Amino acid sequence: MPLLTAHDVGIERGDRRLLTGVSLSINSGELWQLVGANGVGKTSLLRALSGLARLGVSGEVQRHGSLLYLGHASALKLSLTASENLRYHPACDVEACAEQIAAALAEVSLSGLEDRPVGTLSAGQKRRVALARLMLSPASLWLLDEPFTALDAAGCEWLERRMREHIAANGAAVFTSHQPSRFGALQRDLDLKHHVA
Amino acid sequence: MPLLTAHDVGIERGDRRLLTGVSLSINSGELWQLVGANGVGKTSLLRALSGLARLGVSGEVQRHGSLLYLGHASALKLSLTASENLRYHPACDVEACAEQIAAALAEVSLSGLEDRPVGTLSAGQKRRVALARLMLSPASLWLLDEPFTALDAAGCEWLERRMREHIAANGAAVFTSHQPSRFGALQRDLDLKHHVA
Amino acid sequence: MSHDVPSVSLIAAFAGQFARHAKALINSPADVANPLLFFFMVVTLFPLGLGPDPERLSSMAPGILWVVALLASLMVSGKLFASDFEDGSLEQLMLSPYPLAILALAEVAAHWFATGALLALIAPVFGVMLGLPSEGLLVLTLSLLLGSVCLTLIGALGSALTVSIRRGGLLLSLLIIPLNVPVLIFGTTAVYEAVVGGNWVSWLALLGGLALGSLALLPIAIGAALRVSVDT
Amino acid sequence: MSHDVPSVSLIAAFAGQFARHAKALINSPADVANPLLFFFMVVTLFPLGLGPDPERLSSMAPGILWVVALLASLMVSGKLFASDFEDGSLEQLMLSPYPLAILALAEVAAHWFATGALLALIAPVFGVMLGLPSEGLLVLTLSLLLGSVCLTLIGALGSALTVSIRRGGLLLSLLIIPLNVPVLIFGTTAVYEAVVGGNWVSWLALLGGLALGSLALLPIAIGAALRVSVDT
Amino acid sequence: MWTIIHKMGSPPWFFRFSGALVRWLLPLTIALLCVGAFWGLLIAPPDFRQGNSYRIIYIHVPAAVVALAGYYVMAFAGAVSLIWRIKMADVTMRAAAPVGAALTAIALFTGAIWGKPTWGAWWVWDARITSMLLLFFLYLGVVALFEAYENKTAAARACAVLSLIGTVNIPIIYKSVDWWYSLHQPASIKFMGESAIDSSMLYPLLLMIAAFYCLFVVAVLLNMRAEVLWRHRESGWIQQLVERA
Ligand code: HEM
Ligand SMILES: Nc1ncnc2c1ncn2[C@@H]1O[C@H](COP(=O)(O)OP(=O)(O)OP(=O)(O)O)[C@@H](O)[C@H]1O
Ligand SMILES: Nc1ncnc2c1ncn2[C@@H]1O[C@H](COP(=O)(O)OP(=O)(O)OP(=O)(O)O)[C@@H](O)[C@H]1O
Ligand SMILES: [Mg+2]
Ligand SMILES: [Mg+2]
Repeated sequence: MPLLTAHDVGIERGDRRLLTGVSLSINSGELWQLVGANGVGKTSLLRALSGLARLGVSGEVQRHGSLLYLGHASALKLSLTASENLRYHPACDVEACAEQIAAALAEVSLSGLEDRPVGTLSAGQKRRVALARLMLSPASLWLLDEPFTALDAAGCEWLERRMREHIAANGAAVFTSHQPSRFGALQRDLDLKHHVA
Repeated sequence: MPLLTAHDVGIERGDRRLLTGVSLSINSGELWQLVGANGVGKTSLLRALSGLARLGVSGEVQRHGSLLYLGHASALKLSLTASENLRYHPACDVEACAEQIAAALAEVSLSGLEDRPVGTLSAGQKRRVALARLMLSPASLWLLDEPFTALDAAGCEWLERRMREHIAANGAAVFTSHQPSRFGALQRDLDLKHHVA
Repeated sequence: MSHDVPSVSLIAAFAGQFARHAKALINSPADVANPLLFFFMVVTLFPLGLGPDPERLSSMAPGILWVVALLASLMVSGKLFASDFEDGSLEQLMLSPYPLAILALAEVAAHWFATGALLALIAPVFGVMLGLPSEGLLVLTLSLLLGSVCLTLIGALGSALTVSIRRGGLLLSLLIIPLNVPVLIFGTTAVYEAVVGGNWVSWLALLGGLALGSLALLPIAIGAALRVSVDT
Repeated sequence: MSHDVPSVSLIAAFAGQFARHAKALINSPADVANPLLFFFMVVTLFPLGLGPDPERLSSMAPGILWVVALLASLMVSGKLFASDFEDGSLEQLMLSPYPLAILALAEVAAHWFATGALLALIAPVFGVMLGLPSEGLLVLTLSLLLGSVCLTLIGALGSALTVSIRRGGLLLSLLIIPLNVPVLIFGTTAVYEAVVGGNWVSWLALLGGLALGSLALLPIAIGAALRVSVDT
Repeated sequence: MWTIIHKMGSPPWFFRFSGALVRWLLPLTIALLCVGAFWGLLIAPPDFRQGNSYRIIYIHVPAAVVALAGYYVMAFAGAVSLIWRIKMADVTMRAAAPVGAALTAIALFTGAIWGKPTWGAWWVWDARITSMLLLFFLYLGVVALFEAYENKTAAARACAVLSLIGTVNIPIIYKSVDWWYSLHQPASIKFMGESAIDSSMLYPLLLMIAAFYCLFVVAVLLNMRAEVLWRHRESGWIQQLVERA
């Protein structure tokens, strides 16, 4: 059974039709990139797939299984530390004990910064805290909106590796990015220019 | 005379020394990229060069001539339209008349969206509005913090072209980016890893 | 939303959310002290504005204290969800497998502890400052304790409705204040009655009824409002 | 900062900044109506809290109206620079070749027009509702007109000082309220004196003096505070 | 019942139906208003205490009564829209709010005008007046919330939630304000007591109330038709209408 199916989805924002006739079915082990120019509707589509956007979305979207959505806004409280942010994150289903969180933060090379308020971290460090959730969430479907932004080369490599692992472990992911394709034959593109209304 | 000189600049944030011994002199016609991993201090250095940060900055920075700084926060009022935002921007020294603004917005491919509140634009479209200031400002020195973020391929190309033009017209620019170098021999890198305290 | 069985029980989710917000609120002692100081300072404005006549002040004390409590709640609860909306936490809340109403209630509860409950406990001090007769002090605390439950929940609803609106700040007061009027009336009347030795119990009972009703109805409304706010 | 000659005159820069903020404030009729409605609603709370006795209300009217005006300014001016700080406009302001004090003053002036001045003009309506004798109405408007200049400037200073502090909202009231006390006292006294037929002119003159003093001193303080806030 | 509700939900059907209704109702409203006003203002005898100033009740009371009823219409529409997701219910709610707010404003304004000669004050914190003021705020809240949202579907949802909570609250607000008032002061003047009103004054008043009810319905329907036209300005059936016209 696919993790997510969308049938003939159309998206409308502010009285203007953006996209029509988007159908897709995401199976475990698949990696999809949403491709398109600025403003074509990648973020809007991702939100429709996640179920966050319903008003103005026509067609049918069905989700089977849990999902993890990371949007432009990274759901970090600037006055909490990195580990506190991960500890209480509602998307973080595991009763995340301190060790797991420390391990996740070490994975994203933030050891030593766990106990600093997130507000004092640099742009890339903040993004890494948000991405540490990829280590903690049991969700099988990831929806990631421009996850590579603000990361340096090492960070991008880490993320690429992590996504490959997830796919290999029968997960699935949909992501957007303006950077050149990283995953070669592993990824499938959905070019939204074919669906512009 | 150089547009900006920095002599033995050191940066300290929250009781921690980040960088030491940064000296540089930026002449017109030069293009500098600040290179370094996440958290090394690129944004902090750029703010020190611009004069926004003074506390915790040691050494000497001298600026000659006007500058334009575009940071992570893009100084857009979400409830105003794109043209209103540009119209009243204090960095925008020209008595920007409507035509110039319309032309600038057309340059960044936003014709037709001039009169929509900026809050309803996509991430890349917002960034384009911010970048439209590059068309309006008479400043000779640009300080740009990750200007390529959120732009699609066409947008990146436009920005590259615009920066080349600026350099060719005897301007100068310092920018940060995690993406591979775009300007070949034209640009000079300042790798901050040599200055980590 | 997601069809798997949540791996944490509902109560644990509530508790986690509660703890998270309590932590975020009480990150520094200043955050706890601030609403109290606000209350204190606004209370001191009244003798300055109305003249220092002790008798007059004491007769107005219940009204003043309650109006100020209402305003303090307006300033504080009205922004309950603002930062959650801006930083994207609300989206994550919405995608979690637990009912939004429960999670929102946890947040409101944490908030109530850090502001409403605390304020009720400290209010007698301000009552004494305004010359409220000592018979009224206990009832003042009790009425604020019950009343602030309603005030916080109503404030949260207002916040949920206006959080996605730019410049929603004052619109908020328009939405909230009329709904708060019964709370204000029952609360002040209870204190007045206690001062004159009347039947304050029934007024407190009314206030308790309002609090229970709000607890039953408002979390659902808050959940619905949040869902709309995220989806715009 | 930058050493070239500004290509726009100081006055044009002031006017531009003023226009920008006036525009951002008054984006829709609702934006103008909201502060007035807020004032109106809070005024309504007092009779509900203190009881409807017309005589008592009328004797307290100047105090109530002034305290509410102060609170309204606290809620509104206190956030004067918040959005500018968050969206990065403040950085741009700082880098512009004009004195920060002038640009900040332009912003405060736009703000004052949209809230303080409007509120002063509409205040007599609320005065009538509270039964303020008609001799007091004109002086109420005049005192609020002068006083709101101070209130707005002081609010702006508080906003500039706290804008970079997370959860600075209530800390703000702590800073602002004590500074506002003289304004409150002069303002209410002027209205009381007018009602009893006393010498209100000298109180208004004092208020005018305060307003002029604030206009001269506070913009510089605001500029300095903004500079510190951006550099954190 | 279901079929009617669903038919009501179909814009073309509504447009035709409301057109016919307005065609009948509008003349009726005008007639009622004329007769009522003529009777009330010219024929009915002057009050023995208040002279002619009492005649303002022929506007004041109908406006107040209909404004109150209007809130329930609006809130009911909100409930229907929230539960059954019927688009026309949104439209009804949105159309009713400003009309109700306007009627409330009229009641407040005429009341204030009336208050000056009768009590010597423009405004008194009487229980009913205070509740009316709060009702005005509740209406304004719905109107302002609707205007504040850019996305009108979202606006309708939010307003529906608000007006539902408001509905639960209105009786509580009324009761509490009543208690507040009676507790604080046995009225020095009997403001709006059950003064037995003479039938020669009552009949025109009843006529005016009926007229205001009709006026409310007509105003809401016209408001709704404008909204429907705007929302469906690009759809086929409107184009047909335009061609036929
Ligand atoms: C701004 C001020 C006022 C407001 C908001 C107001 C409000 C109302 C309302 C809501 C009603 C209808 C209530 C109902 O039928 O359930 C009403 C009825 C009435 N009002 Fe007023 N009123 C105001 C001022 C006055 C004044 C100054 C007078 C005259 C002395 C007055 C006399 C009446 C009378 C005689 C009725 C009909 C009484 C009845 O049906 O029981 N009102 N008013
Ligand atoms: N208040 C503070 N206290 C302690 N450290 C701080 C504070 N503010 C910033 N830092 C640290 O300063 C360093 C530099 O931050 P800066 O934003 O300049 O990095 P950057 O090079 O721009 O990184 P990025 O590529 O992620 O944007 C970071 O490691 C950050 O954690
Ligand atoms: N409220 C609105 N009214 C009108 N148009 C809107 C509204 N909100 C968004 N849009 C438009 O919807 C389009 C899609 O936006 P979206 O954020 O999905 O784009 P995107 O593909 O993610 O772009 P980017 O690459 O820049 O992130 C944009 O053109 C935007 O202008
Ligand atoms: Mg996007
Ligand atoms: Mg940076």
